[in-house]
Amino acid sequence: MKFAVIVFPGSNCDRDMHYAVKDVLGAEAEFVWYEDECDLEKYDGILIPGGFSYGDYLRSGAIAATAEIMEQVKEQAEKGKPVLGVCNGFQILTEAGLLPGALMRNKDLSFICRNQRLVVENNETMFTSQYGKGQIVQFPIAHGEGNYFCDEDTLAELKRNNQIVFTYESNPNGSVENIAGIVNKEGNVLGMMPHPERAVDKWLGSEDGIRLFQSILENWRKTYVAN
Amino acid sequence: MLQTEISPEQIEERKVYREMGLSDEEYENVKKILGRRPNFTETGIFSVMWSEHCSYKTSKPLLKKFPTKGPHVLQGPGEGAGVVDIGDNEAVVFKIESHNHPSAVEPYQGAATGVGGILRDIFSMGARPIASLNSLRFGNLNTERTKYLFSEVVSGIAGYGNCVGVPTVGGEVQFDDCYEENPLVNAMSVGLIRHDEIQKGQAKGVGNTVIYAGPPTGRDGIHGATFASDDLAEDADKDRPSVQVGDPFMGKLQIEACLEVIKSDALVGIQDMGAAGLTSSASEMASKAGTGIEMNLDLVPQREENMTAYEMMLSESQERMLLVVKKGREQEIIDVFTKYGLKAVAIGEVIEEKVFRIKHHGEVVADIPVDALAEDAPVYYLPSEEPAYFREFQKMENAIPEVENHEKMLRTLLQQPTIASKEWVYEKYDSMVQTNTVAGPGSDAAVVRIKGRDKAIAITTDGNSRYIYLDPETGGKIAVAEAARNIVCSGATPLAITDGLNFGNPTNPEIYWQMEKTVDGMSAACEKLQTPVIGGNVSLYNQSKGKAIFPTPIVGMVGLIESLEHVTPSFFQEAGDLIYVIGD
Amino acid sequence: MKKKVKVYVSLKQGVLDPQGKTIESSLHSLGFKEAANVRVGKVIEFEIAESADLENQIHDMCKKLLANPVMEDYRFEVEEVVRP
Amino acid sequence: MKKKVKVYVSLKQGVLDPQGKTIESSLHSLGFKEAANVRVGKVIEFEIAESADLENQIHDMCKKLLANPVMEDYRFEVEEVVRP
Ligand SMILES: Nc1ncnc2c1ncn2[C@@H]1O[C@H](COP(=O)(O)OP(=O)(O)O)[C@@H](O)[C@H]1O
Repeated sequence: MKFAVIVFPGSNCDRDMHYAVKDVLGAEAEFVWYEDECDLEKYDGILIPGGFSYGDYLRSGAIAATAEIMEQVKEQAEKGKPVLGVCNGFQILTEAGLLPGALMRNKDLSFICRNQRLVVENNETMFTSQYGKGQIVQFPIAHGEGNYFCDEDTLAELKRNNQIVFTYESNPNGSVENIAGIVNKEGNVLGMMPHPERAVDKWLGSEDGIRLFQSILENWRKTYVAN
Repeated sequence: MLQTEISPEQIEERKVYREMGLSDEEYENVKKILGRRPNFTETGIFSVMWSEHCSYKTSKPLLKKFPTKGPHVLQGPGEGAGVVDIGDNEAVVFKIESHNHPSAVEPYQGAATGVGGILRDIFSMGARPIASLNSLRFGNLNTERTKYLFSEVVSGIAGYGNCVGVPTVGGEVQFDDCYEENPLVNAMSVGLIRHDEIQKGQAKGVGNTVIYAGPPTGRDGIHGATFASDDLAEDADKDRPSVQVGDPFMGKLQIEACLEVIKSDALVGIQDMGAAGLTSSASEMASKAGTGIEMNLDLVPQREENMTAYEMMLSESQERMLLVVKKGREQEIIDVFTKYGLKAVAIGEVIEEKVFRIKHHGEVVADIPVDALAEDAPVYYLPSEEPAYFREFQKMENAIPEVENHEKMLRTLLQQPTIASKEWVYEKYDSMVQTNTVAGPGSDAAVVRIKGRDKAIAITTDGNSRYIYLDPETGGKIAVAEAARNIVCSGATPLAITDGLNFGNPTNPEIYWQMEKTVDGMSAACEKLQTPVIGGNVSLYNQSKGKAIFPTPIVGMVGLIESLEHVTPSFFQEAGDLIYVIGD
Repeated sequence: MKKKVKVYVSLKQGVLDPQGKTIESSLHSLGFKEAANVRVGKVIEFEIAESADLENQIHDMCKKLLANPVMEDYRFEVEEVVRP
Repeated sequence: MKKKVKVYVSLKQGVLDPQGKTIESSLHSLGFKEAANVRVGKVIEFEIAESADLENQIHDMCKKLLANPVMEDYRFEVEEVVRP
């Protein structure tokens, strides 16, 4: 399986994401600079890493979301390929309209970096099949604008479709319903504020993130390799 | 032009140079070097290059006392930052720098640009920054002003550090009345580099091209060396905001572009534009290489209209770099910056004649022997005198306080802002990006692993100014020893230190004595612990209303952990474990 | 002819404004106890050449970039550029 | 009587506005190539009871909290509160 790690000006978890899928998971991964002439078709999965694309100016993720490469990401997402956006990647996905809702400033206005316990609400996605339902996992969070917001209709729809994938055990930032991560209706685009790629090594304090990447790999194998 | 610059005669007659920071003797000296009176721009150039900040003119004699050599030292003081070998053809680059005054004026931007500045020192050596720390001092936390300064400084550090993706892994905060008017903001960064990629800030090779890279130059931060009198420049002050605004987004792009550029053999030398921007970077690069530089200011990207040569030469606009590139290969370098959306333009060349020559609108506006600005800047040996307070203290008996209620005392102690948990601070810092942080803030020393190897480095900043005030020599030893203990506790062998020396006015003999004794103490400890000083920073005149801060040296120490298995956490691990106290 | 455009972006009614809340309580503790319903918005100012469909262009900019319809409303003003 | 106050805070002339610069180049790459001199400011809106020295009070708020005099200018408008 081959991943593209999309790099925008100001991305800063790109190398961490690459390390997690390549060195820890053992999959193939390549950096794709947002302006490169590159056909995303040749990748099996797309990773949009965290950071401060365009300095988080205007609204985090807003400017990156208008980049041409996001059109390609949309096309690939429509084909059903896994797309994962973490932190700033999640913000970019909502700004680009691939996921509903928006990420606002944290309730107490400050950036928060700490280890956070999460609940796996939905383990039937291609990103979470290796976790148990209701399992508690620990991933770091590090964001200033991770306060998930959507209107009531959208929230009802998220629930109806079982799109809420991760919630915070205790809410650090004011997100509606403790939402930490959601998928699109089709289930192949996941956006989340916590960083699974920072929880892949015992030296970093948690290895809980590895299963997320393993889930993607396993589901890809099932779909494309087995048949 | 917006303003009428005054003539060399008027500068002398009205002693305008004094307002720019030159003394009468220094001015005479400038005249002797040039063989004529300096013009306005030249006077400005001399005054910044001969300021304490750039020349270390009063602290140089003291800094010479530090041991600077050791088996691991690949680069001692002199370049942007020092370099220490950690084996496997790898090395760490680190340095500490103060941004005290700017942080007192505008705490958010002052702290943010402090972080930006120290990072540029690291990556201009060719190293990828892998960790930052910060050492902060404020007045009493009960006042509104201190609360404001404290929270803005922390936000500024977070704002810059988080955005550029360098983890802030540790630091310290202390509160004391002596910092009420003079908060201290010292920032340290550490980078990782391969031996063969170490860059020097040198302008070698006559005919090579000088390239300016980064955002355009504005009128930021000129105020420091600017005169105030109205009759000198009409209407100039209002469009010269002294506040330098940092752009961490630009800073991040600059890091990536520079790290890509250093891989090119077209690059000859690179240096950041720090204090006194274009002036100091260009003149130092030439002086170190034994060459000269000629630049045309018409080619310098400018943010504002009608900028004068004086303004451009003294501007401290952030996120700018100066490069020397092999003639004919400029485009390769420019292309890299362009990829990251950064501007890079050729603005001059390396010349044989050892002069610093600046042209603007077709005229030569500065023509100065290069060494006069850098190597041959004045050095002062100031008088030193043991303060009366010190003699008093020495006469006192040791008194051990009697504690009646231990629990109450413990609670009282834990409530002191200086002792209390600093979680409020460090949760605002991304301490984990780059996924190497094995021990982050909250530990005695931070531990950052080296990916792909079974090793890590330990980093700490320490300093207790109260001890140093009471007895600078012993206090100086204690500061280094405390840092070393923190390093050792985390499982590492201490390698070297960087020091940030924050003091009052050195022309006061008692303050100078504090500096002298502190340096003696630190040197002795460094000698003993075999942790040479590979670089640092001096910040003087930290005083107001005649009252100086306590002498506040900050020690930034780095150690090597030879196997990750040696990493030792500083928290209690399990119920039932035994607790030992070592030492007395 | 150049025009000066001011785009005002504010949080939608009903969307919590934590920054406004924080400013409100700071105002209260500074003694301005009466200040209520504090909301914080953005102003994005720029200059642009006059054109027949300038208004449409600005709506376009707002929709594509300057405001996020999920949580924000916008309005704008177009003025003559006055050089000092 | 309640009044509605709108305080506009903007960066001083000459102070670098990295956010404005970044938005400007993004507008350019979206095809709005003519947009120039983009600057970003804040609007702080609130309601407050009418009083004789309201204007002085607002100046006071701005100086103490809402604007940073080292880098920012402010101006304000006072309007009637119109309830929908
Ligand atoms: N300004 C800061 N930035 C980052 N970490 C900090 C800062 N201040 C304190 N810390 C972290 O908090 C912990 C406790 O710091 P401190 O109270 O100064 O205690 P100590 O005397 O043990 O160093 C340390 O691990 C330190 O790294």
